[in-house]
Amino acid sequence: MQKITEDLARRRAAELMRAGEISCLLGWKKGEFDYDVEPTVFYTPEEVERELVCNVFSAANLSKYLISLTRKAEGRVGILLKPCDSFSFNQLLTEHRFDRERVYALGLPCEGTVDTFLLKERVGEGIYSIKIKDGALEVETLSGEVKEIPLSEVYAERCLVCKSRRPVAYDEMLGEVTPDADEDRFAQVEKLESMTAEERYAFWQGELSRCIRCNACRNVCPACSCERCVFDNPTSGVETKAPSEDSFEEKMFHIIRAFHVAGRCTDCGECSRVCPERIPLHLLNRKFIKDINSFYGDYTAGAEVGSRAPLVSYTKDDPEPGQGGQK
Amino acid sequence: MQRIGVFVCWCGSNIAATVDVEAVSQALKDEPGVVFSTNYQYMCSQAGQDLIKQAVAEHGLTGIVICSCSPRMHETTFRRAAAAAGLNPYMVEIANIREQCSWVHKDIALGTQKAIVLGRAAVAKLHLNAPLTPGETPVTKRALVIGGGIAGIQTALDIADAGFKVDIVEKKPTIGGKMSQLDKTFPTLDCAACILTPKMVEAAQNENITIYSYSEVESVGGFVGNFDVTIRKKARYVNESICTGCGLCTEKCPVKNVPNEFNLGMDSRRAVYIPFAQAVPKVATIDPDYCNMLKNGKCGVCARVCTAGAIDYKQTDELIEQKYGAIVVATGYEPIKLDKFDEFAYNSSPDVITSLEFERLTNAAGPTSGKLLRPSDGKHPHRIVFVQCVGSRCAAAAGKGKEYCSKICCMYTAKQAMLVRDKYPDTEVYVFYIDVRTPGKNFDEFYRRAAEEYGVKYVKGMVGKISPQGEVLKVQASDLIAGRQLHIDADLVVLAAAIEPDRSARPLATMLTASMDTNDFFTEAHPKLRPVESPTAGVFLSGACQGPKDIPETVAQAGAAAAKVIGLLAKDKLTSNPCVASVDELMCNGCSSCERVCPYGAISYVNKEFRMPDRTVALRRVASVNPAVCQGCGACTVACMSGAMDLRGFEAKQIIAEVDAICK
Amino acid sequence: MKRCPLSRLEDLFAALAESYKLYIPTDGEKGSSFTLWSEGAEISRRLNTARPPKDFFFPQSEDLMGFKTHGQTVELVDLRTEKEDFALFGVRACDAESLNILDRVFLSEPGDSYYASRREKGVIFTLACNKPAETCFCTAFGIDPSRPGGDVSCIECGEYLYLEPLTQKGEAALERLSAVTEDCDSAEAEPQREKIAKTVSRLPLADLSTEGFGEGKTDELFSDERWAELSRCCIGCGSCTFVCPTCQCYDIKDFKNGSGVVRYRCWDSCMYSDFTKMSAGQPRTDQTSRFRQRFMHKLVYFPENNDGVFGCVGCGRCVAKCPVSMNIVKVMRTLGGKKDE
Amino acid sequence: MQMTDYKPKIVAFCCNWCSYAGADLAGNNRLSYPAEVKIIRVPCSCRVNPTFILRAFQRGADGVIICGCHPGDCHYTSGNYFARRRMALLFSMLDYLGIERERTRVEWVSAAEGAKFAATMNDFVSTVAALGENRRLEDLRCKK
Repeated sequence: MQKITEDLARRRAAELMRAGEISCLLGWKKGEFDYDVEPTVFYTPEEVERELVCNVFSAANLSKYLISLTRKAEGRVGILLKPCDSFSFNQLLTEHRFDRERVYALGLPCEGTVDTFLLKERVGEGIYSIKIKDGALEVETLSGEVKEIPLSEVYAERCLVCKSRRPVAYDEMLGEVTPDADEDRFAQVEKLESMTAEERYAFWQGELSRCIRCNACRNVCPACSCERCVFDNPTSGVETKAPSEDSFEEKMFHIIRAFHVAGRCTDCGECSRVCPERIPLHLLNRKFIKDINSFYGDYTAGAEVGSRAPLVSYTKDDPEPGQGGQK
Repeated sequence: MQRIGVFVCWCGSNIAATVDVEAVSQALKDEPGVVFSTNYQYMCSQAGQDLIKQAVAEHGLTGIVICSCSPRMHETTFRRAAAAAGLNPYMVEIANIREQCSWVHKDIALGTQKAIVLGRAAVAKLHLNAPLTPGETPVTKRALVIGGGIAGIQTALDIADAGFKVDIVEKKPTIGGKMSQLDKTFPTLDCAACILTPKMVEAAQNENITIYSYSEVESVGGFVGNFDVTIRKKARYVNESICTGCGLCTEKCPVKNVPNEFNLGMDSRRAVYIPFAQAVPKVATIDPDYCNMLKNGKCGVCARVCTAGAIDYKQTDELIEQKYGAIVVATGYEPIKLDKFDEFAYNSSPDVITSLEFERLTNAAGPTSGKLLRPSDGKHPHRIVFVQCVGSRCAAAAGKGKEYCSKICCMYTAKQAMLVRDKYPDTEVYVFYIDVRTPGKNFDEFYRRAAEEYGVKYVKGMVGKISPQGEVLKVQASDLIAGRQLHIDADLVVLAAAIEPDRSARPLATMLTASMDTNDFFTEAHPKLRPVESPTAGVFLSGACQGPKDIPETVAQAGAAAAKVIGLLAKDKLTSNPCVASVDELMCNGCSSCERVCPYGAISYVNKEFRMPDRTVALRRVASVNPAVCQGCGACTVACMSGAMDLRGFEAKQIIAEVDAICK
Repeated sequence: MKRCPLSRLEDLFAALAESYKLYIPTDGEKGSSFTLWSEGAEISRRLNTARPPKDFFFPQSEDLMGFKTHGQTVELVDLRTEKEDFALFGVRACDAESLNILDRVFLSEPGDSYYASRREKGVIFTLACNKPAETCFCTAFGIDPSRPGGDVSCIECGEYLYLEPLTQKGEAALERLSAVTEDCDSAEAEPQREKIAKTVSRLPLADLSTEGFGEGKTDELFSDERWAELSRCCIGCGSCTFVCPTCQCYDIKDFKNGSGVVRYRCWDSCMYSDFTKMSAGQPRTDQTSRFRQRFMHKLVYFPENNDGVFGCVGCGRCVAKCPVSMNIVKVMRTLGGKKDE
Repeated sequence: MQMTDYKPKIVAFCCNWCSYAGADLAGNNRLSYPAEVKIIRVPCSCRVNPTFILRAFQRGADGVIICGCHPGDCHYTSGNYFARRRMALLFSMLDYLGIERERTRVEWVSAAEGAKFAATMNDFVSTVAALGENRRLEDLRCKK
């Protein structure tokens, strides 16, 4: 199945490039290891045919690259969009971050991507090679052992609770749309909500105190597309660079970051994927999504282009602050 | 680095009694940048202001902090004093140590400590102040009045009298509005036409006034002093400049059964018509919904009879673009639809009518030539029941009607009842009311005359049900004072229907970015202090579009709106509040968040080429604030993620400095 | 050389903890980290900690000094926090070597007293890597994972942990462990070292070499056009920098706390757009030049100024953590030569 | 458990048109409230950036209150509606992070409600005082 999509993607993208429809393609290629799949820009059809990788390791959301690439590249930019990435794509369009006319989007079906940290934990030692089979990964370890790992055990959390596998933006769909995940997206948030304030504080203190302020979450986030982030701007009054001894600055950073993307975050989960300390940052964003849904009615950022985000909108009978959504 | 002077005011004993002013001025001396600190009995006095001037000169101050009463009290005073001393007036910060300190804290130690903290916050903010200069924009010396009723006409006449050009846009074929449909007016009982039509003629003849009748506002752009308005002049299929208003066409037109809206459908007109004899402009209009020529190309009678050759079946809508400095909204009101009031049988009996219909029935130019006859059989009614508050003062839970009082009904009902009794003494007249509200000059006297001299039977209580039975209307009502049910067989029932804003007001408000209340009345900039201005700069309100009102009030507001417009147009340039939003284009993402929260439409977007940090050039979409329109609320500053949007005078870093100083 | 039965590891830790604040790598749900040893604490099963032991000597942020204002006067406040003697157990060969690299930066004149004092107080027990990972490439920098450095070099072999002091500090530390250790022949651990050598030779990155880098390569590599391609998808975050055991760049900032200023330093990353920003702007204005700076520094500038020593120890953290798989291995493969070429 | 001499630090953001005037009215009517309350004047409640609130807590504030015109009465027509949404979400997030929810509050105070202003401040100060010092969002560097 995945192999079919990859072949199709290689063929179509190369065709489009040869026909001059697109000047380059945002896609993925293999890095150093089998699980190490990196985002890249292809400029020739030969590269595409040889190197394009569309599989369970093609995890990176490519949509944000469109901002800089459409500014630089000639002609139309091709992009491969997983369903969840297509929401980011729309959200960026809503915010006028690139010109739709300059982009040709190839939609990809997706059944989930692998969390490589989970995979490595599951394997327990160095990985020599990986073969992707139907529903499982065949892993050869450095010690020469071969282990079969079911994909369901190493799918990323964001994929298990994926909001929709129905792509919302593409010029052309490669393959069939896959059925939606059925796990509750807000279960983890609800679990935290049910704790006492002390327990929640302890939980977040434990998580956020590991933050090293590498900014990977911010820099990878398609909603964090500011020309210049307030945290990098000495005149903003909130510029910070490092975690302080008592971790206030990380709290500030993560609260403000979550607030800035509130109503704009599509829950793509990239923030948590890239966190070198594995802080579940998506739980902050998802809390805002859950609150927005319950306070102001269901809203999915990026579901449609041009929709009015909840924080730039209001009704006269919105709930009062501090009352948990009670009007 | 700023050189800051601190002036602590005693306000006599108002401050000095609970705040140790000497300690405050001493403590603030140690704040960074403070080079001079003193205290004085009355800083707002001339002597106090002189002290400021002197200190500025002596110490080379770049900014001053006044610890005194509320800035709402004397900010302007001290800004002027600063300007007189050669400082930019915005290099002044005020620490409110009276209303928010000495008057509310009784402990001297605590009060003094808080005053010091507030002073520190002001110093911290002042460090980040920048001199601000009010912006200037030119003013187009022409006003637009939307709506040609008495409100619009009066506003236009007053503006024109001051020597400014003014255009009236009226959606109907004639100006005159609701007042032209009225018979007599309370409390003087002079005839509405007699006082209105001269004004209509005056408007038509005033060379400063242009009337666009049968026209509507299509779009509004721009801002105060510089509105760009497109007016759609609907095709009336008659050349206005040629038509003499002789009326021949309206007599010869073969289509005779068109409901006459001027008489509220109680009689008919032709497909080509002039609404009423004194219409302005007195020009015929062809109704395209009924005209055979326009519908199927067969007829052409009017063109044949028109000796002036004014008929033009090929006429099309015309778009007129015009620039205005000010816009007055005078869109007026309409009686509400009574569909939901089945209990009053309005839809089932022709003899249940609204008060406005009653006006037409008693008007000499009305369908009955002024004779009071029942619509059903043309007989003279001998018992008339007036019902007040039909749809006014309804509980929100009722799901129909309006919660507000329509204000004019008590008086016009008294008028109508009185006139019936005067003209037809044999007629029995009942008025059912919740309360009779008569606040106005000579109003209560008028009502009492109706009840006492003219024998109108006022009954406190509501009509529960009206059932048509044969020739009579069975009125079932309660008399709350006598505490009994009444059953009256009436010949005619008149309902004082609530009034609501004209339906054209809502889309217009959107075009003007003017705000409305939940009832679609335009909101005023301040209910007490700026009652004739909309919050949107340059947009003014005249008449019932802002709330129910009678003719004298409407005319008064019309004049007030005109005075505001004249005040605006008299200026060659507008100076605007410099504390407005400003955008750092290098940081702007062009995401539109700010535009979406701006209540004034002050933000637009432009595509601009930028040299990026990596020395490439990129075309980027960035926000642009119109400082003449921005009112400085700051909603955009928080909507902006990148912090590109800031508010002058209340910049993020200034507020943060205050926070820091307070939490120290 | 000494040895201690693996079954008595707990006793060894207890003995160490008597004289030092002892930190050992322990496993958490989200990765491993050096944590303060307490009774019953188990040593990590993972190869290495998520963050290098660099933090113990050069913490992510540390207060340098403070200024307090009193009226119109300013008082200088010493905010230095002195550390007690501490021991790190289980430091891998790569990370141990990274400290030598940091020493070159912080201990060369004028020395950094904050770093120096911590270095002085800390004793490092290294541990040979019995099970290296696919991301390991320390051998490319001449590091032998079976013979780690530090103050005391340890290796697990069979039923024993073998401990060899490499410094005076190490010898002093070992002396305190006499109750749980015994003398042994240094050849006893050899079989394990051979085993490690064999595993290492089979590692996917075993062929990586520093050929083509080092002193004198500035001109040739700086203007190489392939930097643009290499850095194309770099998102400019600092995760590579902040997990790197050898990155040593920092920024000094003032925190105004209302009553004065806390002057602190914190890690900085050459990947950041505001790195070494000056009044005239940033010296490196695009991500490509920032990316190039990072790797040129490790592979060319650092050796040029440090007797040919490279600024990388091949721990593989950046390889594992980069959100978009841009890393030094890719750079070395693209711009350098392979061992066998 | 509450120290008798403990005085919480309270930052109150007041919109210029309603709440700041309401505070002035409280002053005019000599309605007292604790001196721990320090007011920052902003044009509208919609000017209050969540950053300001976090900044206040960082710097040692124990409670932050935002006062604006009543919904529907905003001088700028819609500012407080936006503020209401922003603060509802922000406060919910702070609660989610385990920050005591009583430390933050939004109150609508009109220019005529001097008494309400004073009562609100009295109540808020005693609520925050009962919670004690803010330890969960402070920056220890502020105490150095």
